[in-house]
Amino acid sequence: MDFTFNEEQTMIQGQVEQFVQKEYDWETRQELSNSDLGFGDKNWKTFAELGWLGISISEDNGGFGGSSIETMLIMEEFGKGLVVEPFLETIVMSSGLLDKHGTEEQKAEVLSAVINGDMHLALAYAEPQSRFNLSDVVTEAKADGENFILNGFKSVVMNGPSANKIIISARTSGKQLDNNGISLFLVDSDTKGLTRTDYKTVDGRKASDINLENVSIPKECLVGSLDEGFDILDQAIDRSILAISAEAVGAMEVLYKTTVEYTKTREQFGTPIGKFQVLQHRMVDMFMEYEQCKSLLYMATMKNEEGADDAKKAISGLKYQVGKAGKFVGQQSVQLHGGMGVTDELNVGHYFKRLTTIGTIFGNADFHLKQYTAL
Amino acid sequence: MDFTFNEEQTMIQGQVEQFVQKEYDWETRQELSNSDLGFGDKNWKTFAELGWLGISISEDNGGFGGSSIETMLIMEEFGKGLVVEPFLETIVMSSGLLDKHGTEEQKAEVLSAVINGDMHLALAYAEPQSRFNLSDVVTEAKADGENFILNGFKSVVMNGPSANKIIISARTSGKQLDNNGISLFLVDSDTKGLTRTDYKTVDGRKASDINLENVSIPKECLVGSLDEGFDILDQAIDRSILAISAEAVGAMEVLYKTTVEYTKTREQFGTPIGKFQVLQHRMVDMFMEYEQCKSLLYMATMKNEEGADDAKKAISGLKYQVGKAGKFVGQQSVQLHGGMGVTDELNVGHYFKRLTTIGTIFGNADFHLKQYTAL
Amino acid sequence: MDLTFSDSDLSFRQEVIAFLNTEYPSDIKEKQDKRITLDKEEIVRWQKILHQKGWFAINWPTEFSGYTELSVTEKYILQEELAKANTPTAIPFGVGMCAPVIYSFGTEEQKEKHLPSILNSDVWWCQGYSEPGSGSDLASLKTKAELKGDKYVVNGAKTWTTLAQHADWIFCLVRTETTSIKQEGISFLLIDMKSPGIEVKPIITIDGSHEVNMVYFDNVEVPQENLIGEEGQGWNIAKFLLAHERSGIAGIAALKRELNRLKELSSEIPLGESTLLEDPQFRSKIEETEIELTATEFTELRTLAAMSQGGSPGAESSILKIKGTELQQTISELFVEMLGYYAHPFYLENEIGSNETVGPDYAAPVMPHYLNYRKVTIYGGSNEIQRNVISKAILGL
Amino acid sequence: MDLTFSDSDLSFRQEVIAFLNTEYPSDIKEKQDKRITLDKEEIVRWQKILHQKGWFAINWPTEFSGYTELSVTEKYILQEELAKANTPTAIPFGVGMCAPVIYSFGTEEQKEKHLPSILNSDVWWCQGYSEPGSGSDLASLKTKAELKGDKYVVNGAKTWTTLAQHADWIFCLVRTETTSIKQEGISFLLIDMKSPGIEVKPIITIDGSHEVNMVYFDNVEVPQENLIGEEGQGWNIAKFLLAHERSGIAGIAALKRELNRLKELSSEIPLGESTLLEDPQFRSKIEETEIELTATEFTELRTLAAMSQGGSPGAESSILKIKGTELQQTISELFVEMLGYYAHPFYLENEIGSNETVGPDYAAPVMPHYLNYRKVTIYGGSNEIQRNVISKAILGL
Repeated sequence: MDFTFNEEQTMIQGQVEQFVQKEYDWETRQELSNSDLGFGDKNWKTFAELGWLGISISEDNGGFGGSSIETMLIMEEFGKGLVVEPFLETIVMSSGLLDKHGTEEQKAEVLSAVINGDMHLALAYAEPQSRFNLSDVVTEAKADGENFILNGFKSVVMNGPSANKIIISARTSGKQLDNNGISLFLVDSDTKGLTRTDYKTVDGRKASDINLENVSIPKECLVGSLDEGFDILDQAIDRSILAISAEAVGAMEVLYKTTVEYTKTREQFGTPIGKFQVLQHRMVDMFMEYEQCKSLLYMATMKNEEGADDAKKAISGLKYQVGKAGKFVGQQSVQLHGGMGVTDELNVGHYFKRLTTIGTIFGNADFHLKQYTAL
Repeated sequence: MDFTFNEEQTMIQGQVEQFVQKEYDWETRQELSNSDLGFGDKNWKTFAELGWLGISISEDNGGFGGSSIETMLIMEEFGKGLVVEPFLETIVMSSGLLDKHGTEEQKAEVLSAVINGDMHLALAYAEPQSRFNLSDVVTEAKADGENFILNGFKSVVMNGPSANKIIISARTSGKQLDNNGISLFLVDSDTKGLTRTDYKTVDGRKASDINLENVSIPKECLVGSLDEGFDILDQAIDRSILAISAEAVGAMEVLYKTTVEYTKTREQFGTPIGKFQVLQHRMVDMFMEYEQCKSLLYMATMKNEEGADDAKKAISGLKYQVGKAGKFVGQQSVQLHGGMGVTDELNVGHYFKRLTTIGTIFGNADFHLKQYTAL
Repeated sequence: MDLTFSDSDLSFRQEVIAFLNTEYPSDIKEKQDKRITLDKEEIVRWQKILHQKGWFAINWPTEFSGYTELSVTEKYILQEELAKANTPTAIPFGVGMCAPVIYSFGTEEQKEKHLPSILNSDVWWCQGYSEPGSGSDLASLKTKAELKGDKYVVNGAKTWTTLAQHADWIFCLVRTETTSIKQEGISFLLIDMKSPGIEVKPIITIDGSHEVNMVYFDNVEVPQENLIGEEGQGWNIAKFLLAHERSGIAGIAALKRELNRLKELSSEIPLGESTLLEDPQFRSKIEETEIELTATEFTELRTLAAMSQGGSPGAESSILKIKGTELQQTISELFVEMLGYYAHPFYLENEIGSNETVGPDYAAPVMPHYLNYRKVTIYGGSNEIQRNVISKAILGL
Repeated sequence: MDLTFSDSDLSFRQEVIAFLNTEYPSDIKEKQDKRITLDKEEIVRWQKILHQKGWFAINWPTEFSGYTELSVTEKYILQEELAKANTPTAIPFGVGMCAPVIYSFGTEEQKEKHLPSILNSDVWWCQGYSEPGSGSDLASLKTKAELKGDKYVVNGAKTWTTLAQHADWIFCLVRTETTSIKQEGISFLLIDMKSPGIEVKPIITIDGSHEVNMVYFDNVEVPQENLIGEEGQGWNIAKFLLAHERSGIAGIAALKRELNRLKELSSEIPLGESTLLEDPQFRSKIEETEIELTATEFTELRTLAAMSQGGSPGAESSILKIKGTELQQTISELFVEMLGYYAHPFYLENEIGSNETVGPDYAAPVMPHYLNYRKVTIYGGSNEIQRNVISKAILGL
């Protein structure tokens, strides 16, 4: 057993930490989030230059060949800065999936463009009725000569507005809730019949609803084997849960520390409010929730990396705890900041909002407790 | 809407309050609980003299004809004194059932003896596999000429050791979990084939496990109609839930007040520990839990009395809250008393133990939340 | 002891229902049902309709309202039906807060000047209590009012002033004297918002809405006759007001409506082959909330009953504040949970109700409401302060 | 970063398992599996077996234990396997508490006199810290030791003294001086329990057991050489000891065993046509507990890893104390819940394991255990005190 990071890992962590501290002050973050693009194109180029965009892509395909541990370290630092660049969506969720399961043509077309920062991706898996169940798919893809014809609807596709290509799950056989019969397709976002409705999300990011009406795509767009997309998707989501949990741990660290500092300076009744025992114990509980999540994050990341039998169970346990702890830490940070906590001006409310969406993305606490039980 | 008590109700409440204050100091309670009988025979006679033992029996049958409101007032005061006399078992659970559903012969034999304090009763409804489900009955009663032959096993029959007669639920038709096919029988406790194992319970009371091996009883022992005992039993348990919840409310009141007083006098770090904000807020929460339970108690009691459509749902809601609140108030009273709270000598631990059993008796919080949902 | 309604109560309920059927404007109803923020005109219009019927200032003494007095039970029925129909909540600053102060402590002139316009919703009031440095510790407020001739000159700043952007008048706690006991130098002052030197700056909250404001006072002149009571009496008036905000503080009737709505909506949300409402975990949370809500409702009724017998609400209202706000937050959270991913698309106040929004038609206001309602355990005395109050006043700690 | 065990770790685990298979006495195992309280002889016998193998005083420096030193991972494996096999927990007062104080602060004579007998479990120690007036505020202790000639004369009373009825020696915090800073006048003294003037009185707890005691000192004479360190150094020694109780403080391995047992047993309890384990509400509580337990396990492992790299455990051990004890209570509560009515029949320590008990054969110890374990959030610094410690030491509040 070993909880230390190797040199390369420590180096990447240091790089990201420095980027967040130097380039990502709060005003900058808010400007980027409120811009039309919704994040910093320049930052994205920086990520490319520093080699971060190849973290989920194997060396064979020109990437960095990083493990979940490097991704964890990057995402934890991003969480501290509440970084809005769609690293999770393009890199973690999508590029890793294509690296592992894309055809040679797909990899050639996409991966180096992603690594260079020239291409954005999105993963469209949710549907209006599916809630968090990846196998609940009614969007259909029907073979039609050399093409597939896609019809259906995909909900709240994160980074949809910027994605040049979108990986879409669709049913090629089986019934609505079957694992079997789901296939994945890599679709250009400007394909005819694909209509996006773009919008902001509450965490200061962007997403789209995607309508598919007789979208005709060549058979070469299939990712992985026909009807066997579920496992590919499931594994990508597992890796994404690890990454977003790392982001949550970073955000929780900032929140509990910010709250502690605030209560040291805010005076009421002639004394800093951090002297009131009830608030002290509340902050101790926030701190402990953070530590417990961090412990599960390390554990689940290592198990996933090592391909342990119970890795999947560990990931659901982690996501459950992140959902619960993120809510507690977020809500209490706002509460302890009093009126200031609910203002748009202060960063605290924005960390709270991101923890709120993280609690839901890839399945909320209830869902993952059930998954945990079933595994 | 009216939350006041009438004159008669106020009088009874005053009587019971006075009895507990004058006759039921802590040493006396402990002596009675530790005695062979497990309670005060003399007290029981006093209850008879004061007319309390007829509270659940109609005037036609020589009783007081009281409503659930009188029972509630008596039980709340008993809860304050942690009274061990089996008023719940003999009077609330059993005498009311016989008053409403017994045959004329049964009533004549039993009710005046109960009112005079000369007879004790018990209600044997639980079985090893039944948990809290009243319809889960495998104990069998088979008709055999002019008799029924009972075979089976009844678990944790409260007041079993003192009961002269026991009301036993047994299956006369149907399958293990059917509501239909359950019948009730009034059985002398010294009937051949009925074997009791008596024991103390953790709340300082007494109970029995009862084995029934070819217990032959005359057909006249049937209470209510054949196969239709479930509703009778269910209603008796509902009334008993109201009563035991009132007891819990009384016990919670004593506990939160005792804890407040203790923390005012116990000094640590040169100050009464009641000055520490964390303990203050904990006690505020204890107080609020008590108040919320009292509100539900009043509500459910009135609804039951008025035969409201949602009375049964209200009773399950109450029992859920009493289970949850009783645990919180009990555990925190012990915690705030520190080491003293876990000693056998102090009364606090005994209130905690009674609240613990009350949390389970007639179904725990989980069970009643499910009942509440189903209703 | 009984819970039954008398015949006259039952016919009163029918009267309320009939009134709502005919008098509740359909345009307002539609916005309410879509959870679209009302504008000032709509709120005022509805308040005037209620007043016309004698159901607006129901807690005022009849000598000031001119209403037929309602019993405790009738008030309970009225609030329940108004909430069931999802009518707008009256803005409390005039009718519920300033007016009771004026009719309890004001001069005849003050009563004549202000009460009729409040009753008729012609004047919009806001409340000037909190300051940037004085939140939970309200008595440490610094906004100063110096008497110069027959005018107070007011300097300072108030914050979290709800809907000050619409207000004609503000009632303020101001410091008229620096005293060793800080509570003793506070006075209660009415200020015309059109006075020169007042500036209102919006505060945008995390839900993206403009509900609260900063109000700055720069040498604002206020006629001496706008002082309520004596100089230095402000703190006692504020305490009176706190105890006076009795009925409806927990917002039970609205919570019941929202919880039922949550059940209905979640019964239509598919979850595999079942529905979300049938999910044991989600369902448990709803039922636990409902039981706690019922308990709180009856705690309120017990308190009201005790008061109608001459008892004082006192610190019991702190229980209702705590339980009511916790329930408000829990229910707002369950709505977010119900929506899943469709809680995330985010729209500003003026976009909600438009055709732009995605997801179910009820989705857009859910997250803003959840975010906005973080305030309820903070304002009006945070729940931590309320627990301090109960600890001291009821438990004697 | 990795979680895998090395080959040598794996073979160490096999060694532990093999040792347990052959050396764990079956009579003790039977009592342990039935949750029957062991008597003194059994506890001592098992400790001697562990010692013989070099696995008793595993946290001592090898110069005092004479053991082959174990790595952090090996200690983790050892504790896990010992707990899995449900072996008795060693009594910590000698080996885990008094000995580290002696080898860190004692004279050569003290080491020679006491360490071998502790190592060999020949002498039973107990701990004299708390007093009737000094619980959470330990430093306010009043038991007085006055030096008269070459002897201390001790007067006072200690309380909650665990298993003092078996003890040969007691280590005490005593007041040797009245100082303005109360911590400064405290000294650490070893006292022979056979000394005249000592009286042990049982305290019966709510579970009906005799585990703790009052210990009275009436002019008890203690040789001056029984003082550890200097006069007035007692408080620092006590603080050292608190930080020293590092590994295994949360009792993770035993908790894992008990949680698995809970799952197994509840999977055999019928609930209608299913089993209790399949009940969504009960199951959720088990799974939530398991996740929290796993988190705590890895928080402990992270702490141990940091320490093995030269870090100090410090206030982190307070997290483990809080989480560990909360889990202990939760699991003991779930056992009670599992049993339903059969948690109620109540037997004294000496009746448990007899044929008299009713219900499932594992039922009788469940309620006493639940009741007994209310203590774990109270003793050794209550969880409220632990939160104060974290607040101050880690958060700097």
